[in-house]
Amino acid sequence: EENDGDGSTVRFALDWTPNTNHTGFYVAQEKGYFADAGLTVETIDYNNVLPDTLLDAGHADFGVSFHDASTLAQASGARVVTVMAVLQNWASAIGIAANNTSITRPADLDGTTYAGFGEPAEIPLLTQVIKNDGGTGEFDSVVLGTQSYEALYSGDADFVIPFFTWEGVEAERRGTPMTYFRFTDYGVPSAYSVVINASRDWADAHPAESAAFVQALQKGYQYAAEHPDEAADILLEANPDLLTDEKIVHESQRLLSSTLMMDAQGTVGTLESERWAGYANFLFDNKLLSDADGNPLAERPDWDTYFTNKYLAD
Amino acid sequence: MSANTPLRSAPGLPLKISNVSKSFATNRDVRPVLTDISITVNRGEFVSLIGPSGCGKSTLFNILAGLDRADSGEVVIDGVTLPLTGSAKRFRHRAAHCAYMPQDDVLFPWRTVLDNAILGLQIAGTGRAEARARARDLFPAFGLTGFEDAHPEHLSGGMRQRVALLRTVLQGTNTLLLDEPFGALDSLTRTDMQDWLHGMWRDMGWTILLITHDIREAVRLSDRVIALTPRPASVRGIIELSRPRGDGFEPSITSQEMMRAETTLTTLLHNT
Amino acid sequence: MSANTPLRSAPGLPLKISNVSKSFATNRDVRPVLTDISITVNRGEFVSLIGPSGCGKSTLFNILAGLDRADSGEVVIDGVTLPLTGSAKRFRHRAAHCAYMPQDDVLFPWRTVLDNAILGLQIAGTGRAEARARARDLFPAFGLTGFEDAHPEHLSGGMRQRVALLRTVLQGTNTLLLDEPFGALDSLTRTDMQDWLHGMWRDMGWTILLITHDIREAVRLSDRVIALTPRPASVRGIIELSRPRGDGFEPSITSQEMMRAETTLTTLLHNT
Amino acid sequence: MDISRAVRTVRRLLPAILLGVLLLVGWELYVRISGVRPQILPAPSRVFAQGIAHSSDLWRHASATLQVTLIGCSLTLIVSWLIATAVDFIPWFRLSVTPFLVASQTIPIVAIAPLMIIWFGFGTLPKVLVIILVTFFPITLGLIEGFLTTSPTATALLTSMGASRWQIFYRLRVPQAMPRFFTSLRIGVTYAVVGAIFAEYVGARAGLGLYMSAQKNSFRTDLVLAAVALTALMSVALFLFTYLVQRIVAPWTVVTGKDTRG
Amino acid sequence: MDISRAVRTVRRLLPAILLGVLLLVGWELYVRISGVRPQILPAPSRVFAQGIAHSSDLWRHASATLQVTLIGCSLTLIVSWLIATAVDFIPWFRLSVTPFLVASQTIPIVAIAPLMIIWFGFGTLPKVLVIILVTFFPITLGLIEGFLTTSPTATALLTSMGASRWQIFYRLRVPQAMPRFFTSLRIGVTYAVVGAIFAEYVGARAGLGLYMSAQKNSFRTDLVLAAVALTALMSVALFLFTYLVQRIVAPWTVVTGKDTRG
Ligand SMILES: Nc1ncnc2c1ncn2[C@@H]1O[C@H](COP(=O)(O)OP(=O)(O)OP(=O)(O)O)[C@@H](O)[C@H]1O
Ligand SMILES: Nc1ncnc2c1ncn2[C@@H]1O[C@H](COP(=O)(O)OP(=O)(O)OP(=O)(O)O)[C@@H](O)[C@H]1O
Ligand SMILES: Cc1ncc(C[n+]2csc(CCO)c2C)c(N)n1
Ligand SMILES: [Mg+2]
Ligand SMILES: [Mg+2]
Repeated sequence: EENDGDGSTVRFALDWTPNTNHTGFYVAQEKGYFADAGLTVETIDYNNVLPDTLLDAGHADFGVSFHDASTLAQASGARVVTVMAVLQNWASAIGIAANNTSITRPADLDGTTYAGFGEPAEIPLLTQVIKNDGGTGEFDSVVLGTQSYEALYSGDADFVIPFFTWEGVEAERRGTPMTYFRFTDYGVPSAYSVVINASRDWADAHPAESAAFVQALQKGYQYAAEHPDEAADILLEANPDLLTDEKIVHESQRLLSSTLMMDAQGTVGTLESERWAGYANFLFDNKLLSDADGNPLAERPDWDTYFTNKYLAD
Repeated sequence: MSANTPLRSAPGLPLKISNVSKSFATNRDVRPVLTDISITVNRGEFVSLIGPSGCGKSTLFNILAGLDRADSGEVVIDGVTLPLTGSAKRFRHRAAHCAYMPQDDVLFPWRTVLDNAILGLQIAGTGRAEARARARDLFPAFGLTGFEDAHPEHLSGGMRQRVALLRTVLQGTNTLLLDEPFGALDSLTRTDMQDWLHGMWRDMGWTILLITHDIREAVRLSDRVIALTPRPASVRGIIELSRPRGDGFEPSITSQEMMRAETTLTTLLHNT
Repeated sequence: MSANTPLRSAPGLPLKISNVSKSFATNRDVRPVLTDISITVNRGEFVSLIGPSGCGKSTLFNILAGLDRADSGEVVIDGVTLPLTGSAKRFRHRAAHCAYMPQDDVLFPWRTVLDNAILGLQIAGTGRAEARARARDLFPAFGLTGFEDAHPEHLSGGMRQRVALLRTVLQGTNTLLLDEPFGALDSLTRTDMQDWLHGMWRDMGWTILLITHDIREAVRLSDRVIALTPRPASVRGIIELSRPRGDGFEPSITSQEMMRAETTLTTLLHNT
Repeated sequence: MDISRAVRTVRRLLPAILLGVLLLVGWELYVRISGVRPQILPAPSRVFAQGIAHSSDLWRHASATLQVTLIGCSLTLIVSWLIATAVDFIPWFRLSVTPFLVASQTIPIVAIAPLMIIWFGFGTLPKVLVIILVTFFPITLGLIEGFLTTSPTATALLTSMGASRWQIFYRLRVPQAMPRFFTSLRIGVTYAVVGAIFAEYVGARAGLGLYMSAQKNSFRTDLVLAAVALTALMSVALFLFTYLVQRIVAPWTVVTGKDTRG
Repeated sequence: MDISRAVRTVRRLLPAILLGVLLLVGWELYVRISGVRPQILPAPSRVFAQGIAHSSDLWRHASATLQVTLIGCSLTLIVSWLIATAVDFIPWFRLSVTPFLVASQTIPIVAIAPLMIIWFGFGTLPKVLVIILVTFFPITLGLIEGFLTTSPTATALLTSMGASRWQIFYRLRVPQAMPRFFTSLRIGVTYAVVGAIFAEYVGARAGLGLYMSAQKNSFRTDLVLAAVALTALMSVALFLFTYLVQRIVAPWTVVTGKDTRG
């Protein structure tokens, strides 16, 4: 199972069933950017094992991760590193059912029920938002995974953290729209949301191929940012049995492309210290980071070691 | 009721079987099992039924015990005629005219000896305390004193049979149907149990109909031996044995009359 | 080897058991099972062992068949002395001097009648084809012709016993140890099988040591009956029966001598 | 007497304990020598130490799991007795129920558990339903087959005494079914714990399943394994507990270890 | 003759079929009347229609699952025969192995399956290991107990013939173990499919488990249920297949339906 070839084959692990967070990858694949770089790319479909775990265990070389997941993983000693940002800001937010009139602001969430994925950062993040809005930050929580959304629609739960660019669009199309409270509106630092991670060991062993891969991927995402409808079609064509609602995909991709993918210069993929440190410090200050032995990190790490721009196009 | 109180006893013949026939419907055909069987048992008599394996002996007992119904003929027990028709359920509740003791002792491992003995009484609705008291009275006569609270697995084969017989007797009828009661015992224990049963029968005034495979057992114990044909069973011959026989019932002695009876029966049963 | 070729026959006594004792160590204590047993069986003799249940008869057979070892004493079979010491395994391979037939027939349901019969030959290393040929030769004498390819579940109890005996005989020794071969049969079939076994024994020149619970069986079949005490078994008495007896071995006739022998044995075994 | 019994028990368990120790030592040595990172394969010593360090969390979640398990088992008991009794009284019912019992074992719970949450919310109900789905089959089938072990002779005896169908059931068939029932109950409770973990894994407020899933997401393989070990312990404890119940409810079915050879 | 047998079989299955149809009709009606959304509870007609519409996908994944299942079962068979044989020859080995067999059933696979992926990657190995973990216990235990059903008298008979331990094993103990072996094999293969689904659910390149997980994330409850139904069908097919194998390998253990009462 180890990828001990010459580096021309790259295994890419997805974080979820294909969605618009992956458009750039499928564009790079379909438009031959990987092939042009001399790479064969194998997709590892999502199956309930975190991509970071796969990278760490040597079963994948690159994978989709998240700002918080990547920081947590690296703090705990996982041999991964973030090599590219897919989004430049939060694509997830607190979501409540649009017809829920009793909740008008985060402070109203006190005493209600949150349904989520059981990610470590969820609760502190929500608590922070509620507190910053003047609430106590005390609420009930339950881990339901994908079923969270059904729980929200059925009224079993009061709020969730969806990707408003994906589950949010879906909910709207379904006639059960959500209202959002954006994290950054309530004093949470902005974050990269979706990122691409590499196996440190593989990347160190194959610097050239790593650069070639990341740049091809970056090119794919850049294309997606600039041509949302064409990119959406590529994503749809690549996953005909999983993505059946064209409208959702197009709408979602337009939303991402227009607001979240490009930095101020119109470039896709860049990572910079300040934004990384902003959310990473939030995680550190909330004692969410612990080392390999499970002890809370005593000292603030050097965040610049957590990500690298060196594989990106100049 | 103390140990020696005679059991309920109605006038007339306790058992009269007239022209009983029975067949079973199998998947393929109809299998006749009993054809035109007539047997009469007088009060206090000990009658044995002997016949080849599978000839229909147990089927006849099932009919007498109310577990099954004859196709035709008549069965009168203690003056009551068993119905040939009617729902099996209604029919079943009218049974229990005679007490039936199956081949293997069927003692329940979850009941003590005493509680096994009172099973029939409990089924008939007698309270546990009263049933136990009545059973206790009979323990000495059955040689079971001291074993009231033992569990059946700690008893020897002979003792188990005595408990089973006690249970049968406690049902309160003195007409007993014994289906190969000693089939599972080894020869030596078997002989002992035959002696014991014979003694009890003599003392208690029971009417016994006994199924056996064993010619010698039949001859040793019975007033009359009825030999059956192979399936479908019909009466092949009846041998009456006088009592006292030669030297009376002396278990370990083989008398001339018994020897003759055995020879006759052997011939009857073997030359099919 | 055809059906009537006499089986291998070494000179001298086929079986001599001298002062054999045996006890088993249980969790709590040492349980003596055989004490100082001496038995001699002459060539061509039919000897029965009778004794109460659990007295140690099968243990003695196990020693003879090489399944177990005596604590002391000597066993000589066909001139070979069985060792008292040495590893069980080495010992086992020296066994098979006498052919042993257990109480229940132990026919394998996955083998046809023919293949069941050749089991001992196969174990001894004879090829299947040759073994089958040798077995086939004996089928007529055993009344099994036509049943070669039947499976045991389709045979009657008596037939099964005949297959088991055929299997025993095919082992190639003419000293047979039969442990209650007819215990599982009903009385009528049992008598038939006794007659048949007796006939075969007379015709084939076997030496037979038979365990039985049944006094009558012992008396009908044997030249000599050895009565054992309850556990620990020792020889309580030996009864010699002359042959021809009164009117010869006529199965369904009960002779005076047999009656006397039965009485003696019953007294021996019951007054413990 | 009792000491010698204890000695015998230990002697019987010794090979298993030795093998267990051997495996653990081998695992520990492998981890130490190969230097594999704890996120991938933690040493057993680490699993133990971390398990102790997080024991209060583990206990809290374990007690939630235990509670759900017990509720689920109790309901399964009620339902399976009802169904098995019905089947015993109405023979054709048996023909219609058994295929469904068998089929229920072929349903992948991984796929059904999330649906249960969609259908029944995230309270105790869906978890209990998953447990029932997992334990119902062995227990009900054990009961049905247990009733069927009743000998026809014993039934004939009772019938000849004039017993009603109901009397035959509770005086004969029920006690007769006890050995099978307890065998299947043992299998059932073992699966019940695993089923509860399962249900919690896909959605819960608390429980070892939730804990495992959360620790997995936090790269704490050692704590996942600690929770696995605790789960196994819980199953074994419940397994042994059924022996205790059996000794009380159906003492005659318990082999006393007495020498029955006389 | 054969027709009457078919008629009997159908008559035996009729109550089950009727109950099944009743449940399906009830479900369909409920969905239609309540108007519940298909993401939550799709009607059976929809599950069927969508299953047909996506049948090529389903078959592709099903064949991957089947392949893994068969490999897993084959390996389990090899391993369990080896272990059971060893246990049969070396009695103390039994004491050391049985507790582990029982313990293996108390391990929550949900938690172990992801670890298997971490340890062994995405190949066939982790899936096969999960299947072995699930099926190993019933099959091995069935074999061990099957060997133990051999009557001491039969063993004594062979020993008296001078048979070696090995001859006793293959001429007597192996055929004797067949009925138990096949009973446990039937349980084993049923669990094998579920185990494979399980393993695929947490990591696979193809297979019904992967399919279910992906469809669940896409809110396609109907396709999840179609895959569940296909899984159940596969299990039942394998289950029935063992009867065929049994009829060939051990025909004497198959009740022929002949009237044995004479
Ligand atoms: N319910 C039934 N359906 C079909 N055939 C039956 C049924 N009960 C008994 N038989 C058949 O009736 C015949 C007589 O059975 P029964 O049990 O009365 O014989 P038996 O004389 O008691 O035999 P044994 O001496 O072996 O106890 C047997 O051939 C049996 O196959
Ligand atoms: N391996 C053993 N360990 C301990 N005790 C044993 C062993 N084998 C037999 N015994 C005891 O030895 C005694 C004699 O047993 P054996 O089987 O020889 O009796 P038997 O005369 O053949 O009885 P039956 O007539 O019932 O077949 C019995 O009390 C039995 O409990
Ligand atoms: C489209 C999409 N939806 C949900 C998840 C699941 N998920 C994994 S991490 C996380 C929280 C983000 O910080 C969420 C919701 C996903 N990966 N992709
Ligand atoms: Mg009968
Ligand atoms: Mg014996």
